[in-house]
Order: sequence, then structure tokens, then C-alpha cells
Amino acid sequence: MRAFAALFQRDLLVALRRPTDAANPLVFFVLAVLLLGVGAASAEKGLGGSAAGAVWVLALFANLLAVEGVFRRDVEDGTLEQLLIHARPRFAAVLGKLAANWSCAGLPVLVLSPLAVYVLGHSTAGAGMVMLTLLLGTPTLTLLGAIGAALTAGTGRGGLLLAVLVMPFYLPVLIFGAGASTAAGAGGDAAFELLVLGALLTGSITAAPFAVGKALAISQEY
Amino acid sequence: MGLVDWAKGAFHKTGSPRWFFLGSRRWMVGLYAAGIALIVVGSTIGLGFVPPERFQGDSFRILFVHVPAVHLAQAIYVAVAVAGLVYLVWRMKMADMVIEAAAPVGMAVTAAGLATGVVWGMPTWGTGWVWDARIISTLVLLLLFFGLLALRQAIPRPDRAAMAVSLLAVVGVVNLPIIKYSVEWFTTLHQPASLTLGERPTIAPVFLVPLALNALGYYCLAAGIVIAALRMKIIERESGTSWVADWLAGHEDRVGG
Amino acid sequence: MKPVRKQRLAVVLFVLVGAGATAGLVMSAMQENINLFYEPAKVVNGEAPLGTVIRAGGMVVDGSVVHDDTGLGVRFTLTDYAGHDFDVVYNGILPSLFREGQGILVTGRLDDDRVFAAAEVLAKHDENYMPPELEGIAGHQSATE
Amino acid sequence: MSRPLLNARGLTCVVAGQRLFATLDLAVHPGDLVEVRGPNGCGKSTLLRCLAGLYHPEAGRVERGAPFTYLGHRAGLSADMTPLENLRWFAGIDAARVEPATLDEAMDRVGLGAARFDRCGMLSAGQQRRAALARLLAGHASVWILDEPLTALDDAGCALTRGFIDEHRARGGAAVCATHRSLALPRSAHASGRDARLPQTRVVALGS
Repeated sequence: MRAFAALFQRDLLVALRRPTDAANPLVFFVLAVLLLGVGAASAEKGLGGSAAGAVWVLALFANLLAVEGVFRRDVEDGTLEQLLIHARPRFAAVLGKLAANWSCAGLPVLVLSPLAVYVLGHSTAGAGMVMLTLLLGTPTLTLLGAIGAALTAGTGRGGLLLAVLVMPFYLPVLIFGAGASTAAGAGGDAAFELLVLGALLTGSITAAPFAVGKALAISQEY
Repeated sequence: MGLVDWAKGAFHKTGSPRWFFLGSRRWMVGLYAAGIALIVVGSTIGLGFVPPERFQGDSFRILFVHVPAVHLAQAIYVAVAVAGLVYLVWRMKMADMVIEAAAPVGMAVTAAGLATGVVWGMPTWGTGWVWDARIISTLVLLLLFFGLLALRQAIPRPDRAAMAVSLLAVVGVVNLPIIKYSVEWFTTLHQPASLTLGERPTIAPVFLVPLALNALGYYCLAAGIVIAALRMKIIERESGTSWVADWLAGHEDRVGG
Repeated sequence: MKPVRKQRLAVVLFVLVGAGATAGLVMSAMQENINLFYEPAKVVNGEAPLGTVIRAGGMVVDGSVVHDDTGLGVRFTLTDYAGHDFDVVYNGILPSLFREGQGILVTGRLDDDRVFAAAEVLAKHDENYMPPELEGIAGHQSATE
Repeated sequence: MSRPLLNARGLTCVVAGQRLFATLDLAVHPGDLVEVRGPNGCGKSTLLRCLAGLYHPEAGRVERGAPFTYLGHRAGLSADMTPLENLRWFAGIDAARVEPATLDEAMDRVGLGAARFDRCGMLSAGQQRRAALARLLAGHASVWILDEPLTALDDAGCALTRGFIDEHRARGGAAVCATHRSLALPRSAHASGRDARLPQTRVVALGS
């Protein structure tokens, strides 16, 4: 677990040293919520029951924004090569990096999400479920997005290409996350969705670090 | 023993671009011809001679395009994923070329499947598009094919691009069972499959004949197109070798062997 | 233990625990009854919420379809053939598959009298494809099943 | 002869359809200094990356019998951390306990004075190379795989590097370097004659 701790600590430290970079996803989330609120201001009840789903979509994009750059600096300064050579087991190192990435982007968004639901929907119905599903769902997004980020590491192209690559894998998470939130907002039961989100999370924790490690190794073969 | 040796030999031969290029011409022509013939016959029967469906009337006839298309789309993805696995394990160049040749075909077929589904859904369900698990996962298949193409474009070095694309193809396999079982897990609009191995089809035999002809025709035509694209890729990638120079100069006899 | 062995053990343990947890969650998810729409029984028993947009489904009861004077408004009853019925009112164009005995999904709100005001009516097609002359046989089959 | 620290057998590398080297054998023993030489683009870096396990050769295998360190074109130092933090962090992932005194001593030896407390992103290219050298000194690897280690270094830095390599060999270590300039200390520098026991520098010429 040494590799996990080493990477987790270092990435948090680096994020703290560049606070504006690290806060980018959160700033995006806040701005998008505000703009969406202004855009829907003419409606009687804001977005009403769709607020939970909208918050989920914005959280997804904030997550994508964060995960896009998760390996960029390591590729540029050569620490990625050193990681591939020295960090053992490699999957633990990858998990450490992703845990730090999620703590800087997914966690603040999660904390702010009930407020976002209230601002957009004029009601806190389903806000608790949004938090719970984001807690289960956004780490999955980080893990899956990292596979795409690793595949495109060092190509100099991120952004839209990454979005295209990972969207197929993001969709199920969004469906179950937003589905559970909307159902809970309408007073329904969301046990099935929560269990599926849990399964997606454990499944991607188990498999994604290996795929990420393999993709990173491929990206450094030149 | 003999069978194992034969299989090994076939594996190595298929892995050789030269062998494949020289042997595939007849296959390509045959598959094209068979595919076009089957589709013409199947569609003629399906559109002109089969009675309308008891509830849906004539609009059900789009089934003869829609079902083969979505079936074929998934089959192509399976082929692409297997090729990806072969490339990751054995680094066989042909496997990568198979992905490159098949992915655009798969994308076109998936798009056709989705489009016909929308056309079919509008009169029968009352809506062309619902956020149904099966429709979404087919959309995901389309995005996956597109992602394979986009990723290859983004990585300049061919061998690294091949590795990355293969990995993505293999990871994308998780989407297939979701499509397969989504209809059984979720009771939503999309009907369950009518054709299941080992069970009696729930589709009348009159309809089954043109459907089977069309499905087979689509498979043949797609195989023909993929082989044609593969042959072009081989000539492009092996352009530095002497056998391609010989072939281009018309010395077929010197190329073989 | 050698470091290499130790790492390999860590990988194997990690994968085993992860795969086990995933399998367990998938299994328990499968045991949940998934309702993407409310069946007639739930609507009748009051399990479906009132006043919010929900989706419900059922079979159209024979002879229950009543069109109003404008020709666009329609009222029909959905059933599960097990004694649970509820009424649906709808104003709009019905899909071509809409008929008595057909499976239907409706989206809309339940009012206080448990009448479903539908904003959308969708026809659910089954996996049986039959020409008209075979209809009798198909009915016979489903009756024997 | 003792078991090699690093043993490459039958390495073949083809990049973009061009064969860089074929069936290359290389056994590295304690005390060895192997210089990989050749014109630009001949595959020096690729060979080194093969040895470090970053590149999978088309054929052949590499047996790594001892801990090794790789120093590539990029220093492998996080730009937002100080050289000292970087070194401490490396010791962490390498699962080795390193005393703070060892790190400080390594910093002193490579001549990074107060710069050890600046972020690496603020350092000059030469200072970054020196910080990377300190990583070699503080580590416990037997084999150093160095890609153009003299790049961006001033004369004093080059002399330091040569001295470090010599000292490392004398302790039973070995180095494989891609370079255009010799990495062995000139004869005159061996005042004590102690290092005369070291094996001759070997040169692997690529791209001929």
C-alpha cells in the first residue's frame, strides 16, 4: 500500500501547489449550475423534477474535465516513466493517483450538489439521493475516464477525443445515477439502481487500474 | 494431432498479409456476389410477396433491414474485439488491420440499425426514440466504433496506435452483454429477441425465410467489404516489400509461394 | 516472502475481493424487482405516487376504449388480467399498434381519483410476428401456454 | 564469471518499419561501463528503454538480475515539488528507507545549494539534471541506465557525472549510457590507481 499512499500524497500536494488548476472542475460546475439556473429562470419551478438529472450531467462533465489532465504533467516531466519502472504494484499507484484526482474534483462537487439541486429545482427533493449516487458514481467515472486519459496520454490531444472515447462507458453510470436521483425525487424506490452503481464501482475499481496501467505502458513505448 | 497442426498452420498463414492478399481475391468476389444476390432475393420476397403483419401492417417490413443490421453490428464488434485480443497477445499485424478495416463498416451498419429503428418506432410505438436500455446501448456501440477510429487518428505512430486501439476494443466488450441482456432485465418498450438459439422462433415461418436470406446476405456483403478494405490496407502497409512491387508490376507468378 | 511474490499476492487478493464484491452486488441487484413502470396492481394499491410524472403500463381492456366528440380525446382502462384496473385519459394521436388487448405504456400523472392523465401513450410490441391468417393459431398457442 | 546484473539476449527492434538493431546481445557485469554510441535516430534511446522495460522489443528478452535506475531525456522530477521532496518521494515508491542525511549529502555532492528548496519548475535545465543525478546517488540501484547524462551540464557538472559513474563502478555497480562523449574519467584523474582494476569501457556502436 506504499505505492498507493506515495502517489495519493504527492498528487494532493501538487494540487495544493496549483490551487487554481485543481479548482477548475469545481469552478466549471458552479458556473454551469448558475448559467443553467439563469437559462431556466423563466420556468415556473426552475427545472423541477429534472434538476437532479441536470446536476448529474454537470457533475459528469466536471469529472471528465478533471480526469483529462490526470496524467499530462507526469508525461511531460518524465515521472510517468519512473512510475512505470519503480511503482509496485502498479495498480496501487494508479489507484492512488485517481483517488487524489477524485478528492480534488469529485468530492467538492459532491458536497455542493444538494445546493445545486435546490438552485435548479427550487426544492431539495432527491438531493440526498443525488449525493449518495454521486458518491457511488463519480469514482467510477474517474476510473473509467482514466482509461481514456491513459490511452490518449502523450498524444497531445485530449478534450473532445477523450469525451468521445469515454462517453460509452460513462453512459450506464449516468443512467443509473440520474435514474435513482429522479426516482427518489418523485418519492420512488431506488434500491436496484444503487446496487448497480455499487457493482459498477467495485467492478471498475477491480479492473480499471490494470487497463490504465497497460494503456500508460503503451503510451510510453516510443 | 493433425488437426492441431492444421490449426496452427492456418493461424500463421492467416497472419501473413501476403498469403491473405493472394488467397482472398476469390473469397471477396464470391462474398460480394452471394451477398448481393441474397439481399435482392430476400428483400423482394420480404417487400413484395409476404403478407402484412396482423397488427403492424406493412410497417413491420422494415424488420427485414433492421434486425440483420443490428445483429451484424454486434457481430462486427465481437470480431473487432477478438482481433484486438489477438493483437494484444500475439502482436499480429493482420489483427490490427482487421480492426481498421472492420470498424468503419461496423459504424455504418450500427447507424443503419438505429435509423431503421427510429423509422419503425414512430408508427408502431408512437415514438421514434425512447431512452430505452437497448437503444442506448446500441448508441453506445456506435460511439465505440467511432472512438476506435478517432483514437487511431490521434496517435501518430502506427504500432502504438494499434496497441491503444486494440486495448479500447477489448475494454469495450463489456457493452455487448449489456445490449444482449438489457431487453431481459428491463421491461421497457423494446421487444425481446424473436430468434434465440435452441428455442422455437416466435416469428412466423413466412417471415422467417426472407429474414434469414437478408441476414445471411448482409453478413456476406459485410464480409466482402471488410476483405476488400483489408486488401487495400495490406497493399498500403506492405508497400515497401518486394512482393507488393512484384504484384503491382503484374508478376503474379513470382509473388506466390 | 520475496517482494515480487508479495506483490503478486497483493494483485491476486485485490482482484479476488473486487470480483467477489462485484458479483455479490450484481446478484443482489438481480433480486430487486426492477420497475421501470408501475403495474396496474401498484397503481390500484396506492404504491404509485400521486401528482408526479410517472410511467405506468398494462393491457387495454376489451371494450373500454371510448373516444370523445372531438375525436382526439380518448379514455380507456388498463389491466393486468388479475383484477387490477385503472382508467387512463389521453388527448392526442394514438400509435398505430394501439388496440384492445395490446400492451401499453403511459407517461403522465395520477390524479386524486386514481385516474391517469397521460401525456404520452406508447404501444409495446411483443416478439411475435404473425401474418393475419395465423392469428387464430397464435391465440390458441398463448391460451395453451 | 559472475552472473550478469543485466542480460539482454537477441534484442531486435523495428520502429515504423525500420530495423534499428537486430539480435543484439549485451551482458552487463559489476564494474562495467557500456557506452552506446551512434548517429541521431539510430536507436540508442530505444535500446536503453528496452533495457529499462519501457519498450517491448520485437524479439529477444532482457533479464534484470539487480535493481536498476533509468534516467531518460526528461529528468523525472515533478515540477511543483522541490528537488528534496522529489528525492524523498522516489525513495518512498522504491520501498527503500532513506535517511534525510543521505538526501542532503546527495544534494551537496551534486552542487545544489539553496536550490534544493526551490520548485523544480523554477530550476535551470542544468540544475534539474543535477537534481536527477542526486537521485542516482541517493538510490541503491546496481545498474544505472543513463540516456545522454551530460546534456545541459556545464564542464564541472560533466566532471562530476564521470566521477560518480567511476565511483559507482568501483563499488560493484555498472552503468549503461547512451552518449556522444566518453563517460570514463581520463587516466590522469586516477591519482591513487585504485580504479585501474575496473574493466575497460565497452562501446556498443549502433547504426553502422
